[in-house]
Amino acid sequence: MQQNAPSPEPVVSLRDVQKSFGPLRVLDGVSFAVERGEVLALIGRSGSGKSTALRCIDRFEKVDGGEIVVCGHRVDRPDVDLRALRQDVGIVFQSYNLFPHLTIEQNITLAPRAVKGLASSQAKDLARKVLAQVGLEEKVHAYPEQLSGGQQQRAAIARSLAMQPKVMLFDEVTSALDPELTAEVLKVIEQLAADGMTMVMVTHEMGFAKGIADRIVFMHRGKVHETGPASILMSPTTPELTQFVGTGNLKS
Amino acid sequence: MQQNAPSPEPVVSLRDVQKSFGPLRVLDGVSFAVERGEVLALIGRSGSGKSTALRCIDRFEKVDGGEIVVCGHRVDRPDVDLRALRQDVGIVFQSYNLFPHLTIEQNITLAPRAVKGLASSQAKDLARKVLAQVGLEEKVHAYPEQLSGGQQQRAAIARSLAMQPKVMLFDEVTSALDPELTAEVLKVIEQLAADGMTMVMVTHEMGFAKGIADRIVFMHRGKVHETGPASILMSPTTPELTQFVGTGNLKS
Amino acid sequence: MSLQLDFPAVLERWPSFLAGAALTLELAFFATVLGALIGTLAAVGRGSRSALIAGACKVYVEAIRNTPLLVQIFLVYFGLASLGLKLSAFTVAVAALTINVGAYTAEIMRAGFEAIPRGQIEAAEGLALSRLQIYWHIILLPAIEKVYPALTSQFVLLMLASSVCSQISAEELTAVANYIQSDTYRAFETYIIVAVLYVILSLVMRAGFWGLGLVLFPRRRRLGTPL
Amino acid sequence: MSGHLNVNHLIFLGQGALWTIGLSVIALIGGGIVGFVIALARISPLKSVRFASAVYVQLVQGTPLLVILFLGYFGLAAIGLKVSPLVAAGASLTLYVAAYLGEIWRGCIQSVPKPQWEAAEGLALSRTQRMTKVILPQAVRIATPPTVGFMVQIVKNTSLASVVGFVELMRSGQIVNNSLFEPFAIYAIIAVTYFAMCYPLSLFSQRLERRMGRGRSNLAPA
Amino acid sequence: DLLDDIMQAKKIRISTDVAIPPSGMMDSSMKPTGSDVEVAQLLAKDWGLELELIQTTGATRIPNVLTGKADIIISTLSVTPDRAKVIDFTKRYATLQSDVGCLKSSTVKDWPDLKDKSIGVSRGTTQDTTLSNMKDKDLKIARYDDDATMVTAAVSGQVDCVASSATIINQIGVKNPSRVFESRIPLATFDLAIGLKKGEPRLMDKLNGWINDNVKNGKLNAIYKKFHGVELPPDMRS
Ligand SMILES: Nc1ncnc2c1ncn2[C@@H]1O[C@H](COP(=O)(O)OP(=O)(O)OP(=O)(O)O)[C@@H](O)[C@H]1O
Ligand SMILES: Nc1ncnc2c1ncn2[C@@H]1O[C@H](COP(=O)(O)OP(=O)(O)OP(=O)(O)O)[C@@H](O)[C@H]1O
Ligand SMILES: [Mg+2]
Ligand SMILES: [Mg+2]
Repeated sequence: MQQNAPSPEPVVSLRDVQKSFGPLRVLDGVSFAVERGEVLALIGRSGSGKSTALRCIDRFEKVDGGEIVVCGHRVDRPDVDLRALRQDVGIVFQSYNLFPHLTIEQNITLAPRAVKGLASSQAKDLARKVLAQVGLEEKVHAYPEQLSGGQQQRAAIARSLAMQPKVMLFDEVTSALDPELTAEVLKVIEQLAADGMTMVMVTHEMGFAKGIADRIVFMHRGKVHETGPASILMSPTTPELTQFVGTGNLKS
Repeated sequence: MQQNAPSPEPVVSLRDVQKSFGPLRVLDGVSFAVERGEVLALIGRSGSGKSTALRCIDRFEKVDGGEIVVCGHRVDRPDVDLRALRQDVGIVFQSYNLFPHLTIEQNITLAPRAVKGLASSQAKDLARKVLAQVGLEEKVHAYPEQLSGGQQQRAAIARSLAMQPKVMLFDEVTSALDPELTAEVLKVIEQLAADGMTMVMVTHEMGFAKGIADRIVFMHRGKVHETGPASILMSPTTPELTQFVGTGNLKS
Repeated sequence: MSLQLDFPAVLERWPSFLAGAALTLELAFFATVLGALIGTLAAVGRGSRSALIAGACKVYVEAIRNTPLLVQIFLVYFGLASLGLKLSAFTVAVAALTINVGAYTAEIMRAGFEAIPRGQIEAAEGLALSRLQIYWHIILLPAIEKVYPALTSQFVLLMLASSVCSQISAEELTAVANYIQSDTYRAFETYIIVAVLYVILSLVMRAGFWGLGLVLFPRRRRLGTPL
Repeated sequence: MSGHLNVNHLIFLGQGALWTIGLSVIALIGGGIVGFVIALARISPLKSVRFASAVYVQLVQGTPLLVILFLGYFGLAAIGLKVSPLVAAGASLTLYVAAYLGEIWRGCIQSVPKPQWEAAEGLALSRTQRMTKVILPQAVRIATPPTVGFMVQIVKNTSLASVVGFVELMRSGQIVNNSLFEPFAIYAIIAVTYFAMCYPLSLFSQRLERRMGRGRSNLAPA
Repeated sequence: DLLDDIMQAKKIRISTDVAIPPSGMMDSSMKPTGSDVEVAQLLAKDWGLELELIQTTGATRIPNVLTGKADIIISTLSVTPDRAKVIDFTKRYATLQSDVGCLKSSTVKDWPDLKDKSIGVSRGTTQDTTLSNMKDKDLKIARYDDDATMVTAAVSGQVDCVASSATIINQIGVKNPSRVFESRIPLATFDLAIGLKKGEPRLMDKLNGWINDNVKNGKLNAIYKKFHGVELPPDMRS
């Protein structure tokens, strides 16, 4: 894990972000920033707004107020260049969302070819490279349904990596997997962190958050309730985080 | 937890049970017994045949060979009285399978009325009683989708309880829930155990298995690989169980 | 434009149009109710463990779905008469429409049955409910709810298709149109009015089904999910 | 007005059956192309386009095909467009089929799970690229069985083209019956002929459905 | 002007329903024939034109000429004032005697006997209109889309009376010897005329002239007799 000195310009920054679904206020003044090379873990109980915050960063949701800047893109503005933004941001969901009609290789090469105009051979080399990163070289020509859940999730990560994003977002990428498969996916993410990738991850895996995150953001009812280094999980200062970590421990 | 002295007649007993799906041998000579008031935890990695074993007990699967006796019913025989068997056995699945078009009360009263011929008012009293057992009195008139996952799972347990079964089967009832919700469901099951209910549960929650089970059955590739009191989880004797407990710990 | 349209000359026959529209609705109503019944039975029958019942239901569904309604109507109308059975045009029309829409309903309902998650049925089995009780309490209503839009459309289509009943002397909307247009030779005006009336009828039917849905699916009503 | 069913009658019926097939093919191709446009219009990001296409679908689906054919054939002529019966029937059937296929296909496109759309969006694909490379290939698989199923309806519905002067299978049967007055025999022959044309399609659609392992119902004007 | 157009094209397009025997029908080799078809053929021959028969259904006979898809209609059009508001009629080229026909075995003699009997009729024909206007007689009318369906209904036993031309009434017994129908109550005599779009006086004159000639030379009468079995009324046979 690299602890870069905070650069003046964070890769991702949210300032006072507001977001409601109908009458339900889901984000209520959320602010945090992620520096280059930093790994940030978003934790909090179900419904606290973690996924929504993550989705706002890649503009899958439009915010109602506040400011979001990602790699220099003003994401809160209506005129943001979505395709440019998404070339800089990679996102991976809980449900892997590989394209079932394409092989793993085609899944990976699709965007580099269609968006960046890479030649077929270049794109294939790239696919092999990112698949090696996630330990799936031998599955280039398989279809998603031929892979286990953990392998599919790793392939989805590889697909994102192929766009060479400046920051990666992960939304509970292991929660559909059983312990053994979880382990293989977490190993891949650990490696990415070691390689210096900037990452924001929503996770339920407290042990993993402790081990890998440079900083923890604990959300509660649409607000950032506590934030700090991983050590706050050992010595929570608010009763909410205490309770959250407490119940989390049940899953031991 | 009550440790009844083993009675001569176990509530559930499997002897040399064989079950294949096509060419795949899923249960390969499984034997175990559950005494009255005992809590048995079935553990093992994914695909080892835990769910299949559980489903054979309630005859959701027909076995190919061996003998299963449940509360005196010869489940392996083709002429077993299915409806009588299922009045003695309650089963709860990972996906709660509440009936979405019925309120919680209707979900619970349906079987007592339709099967046991209870009058509407009696059935409603019963519903209130079992809902109190799982701490959901205030949700009688809600529809399932208005409940959180944990509440739905508790309602499903209440629905089974309303049939006053002699033994309850649980198949990973918490694995679709997040830690906090898991805790509420486990509390309900703990209470059932304390009340002396005979139970067989498939679970991934090692901590819980340790805490509540009188006996552990570790399955591996369709066979009972190790069996013994909860303490075998601390000091596994076979390499398979050692490895299984090891990876399970990742989820800490 | 080489054609002068004179709507008043045709519209002054509005009582006939109204009577025709009323009969069309009436035909659609009876055929819908009976067809839903027969269709549901046939759908259940197709899942029967008896090969004979399942086969008979399949033959019924396939024979009807693969031949035009008009042919079916003629066969029933003239066939019954040749056998000496003289039924009113209305009865024959309702019977033929019922047989027709029943086959389509059977297919739709079957899809609805199949869309009920396996787990729901297992949960019910685990509660010791009998096969019949499971169908009645667990499968039927949710299945209907799942395919309700398809059923609605099918019954609206049935109403539109009932226009061929004019051929066997049922005085429904198209029959009225044919009469008026040959009596006045004002075909355009007549057919335009009839088209508008059919659109109105189909909207009326959709509204009716929407209202029925509110009654049938109390959960939808309470939770405000759109039908 | 003479005699019994003879070879000439059968040939006449055969010609009618050929017209039925020809009209069906025209309706399917025309309706397929326009229906595709309608399907896209129904999910357009522009509200006005969505609304207009929804109105179109509602109007067409609320009107009997017979009336559409009539208004199409003579309506075009009335506004001064001279068209052959083939063009008029083709155009009317196209409009009709497009409304139904458009709706079927819209449903199929929308039934591609939302996360797939989002995943494609997250990879910076443009709207067109998302459609052509990710959504449509999946939608086509879903759409094939109901589309084949709907073809059965097209085949049967071409019988109404007799109103604009086509002597297709149904009309040829009526004409033959008018000179023989053997309704039972003749309509039975017609029923069997339609069945022979439609059942293989139904069977094919069912097989496709089964292979995809999901039960989908297809809408069906009678 | 339509007449010039026709002459220039050397072709006349005549709208005819071939599903209303014996005026329009198919012979056993499935060629159009019938009294109206022969009248059309005669007209085309006399004028030295090629004939294009526009085969229509009952509902589309009129729209075909209104929208210029056919030049004239020869298809058992009876002349009524309502219809004359929409198209122009020539002089009559034939007449149509309509009767109420009943099963030979029935006792029907006059209108009161028709109570509780359903009467088959072709929808929208002048017979239909005439019966429909007899509101005081309390008749049960079953309307079919064309003559053929009506005859089929009578043959198969769906109705025991029909209102139609004598030719068609006689036809029923030929098709089913166990159900012989005969004319019992005379209904009315209608004039049949050629129909054309309004505002074509030159074509109208020429058609009227042609009808006059052919009434005089007996050709129209011959065609009529050949298909209907009876002659035109005396005042049309000079
Ligand atoms: N598209 C939407 N429309 C309406 N409400 C929504 C929508 N998306 C999320 N919500 C609601 O917003 C709240 C926050 O949701 P969010 O998914 O951000 O929570 P979360 O912290 O990710 O929870 P979890 O751990 O369960 O994933 C929840 O109450 C959810 O029901
Ligand atoms: N109905 C079925 N048809 C075919 N194969 C089946 C069926 N049900 C289960 N299997 C197979 O049997 C094996 C054992 O399945 P089972 O569900 O009993 O495992 P499990 O121990 O419960 O695993 P998990 O922890 O993933 O639930 C698996 O390989 C599974 O794919
Ligand atoms: Mg979330
Ligand atoms: Mg399992």
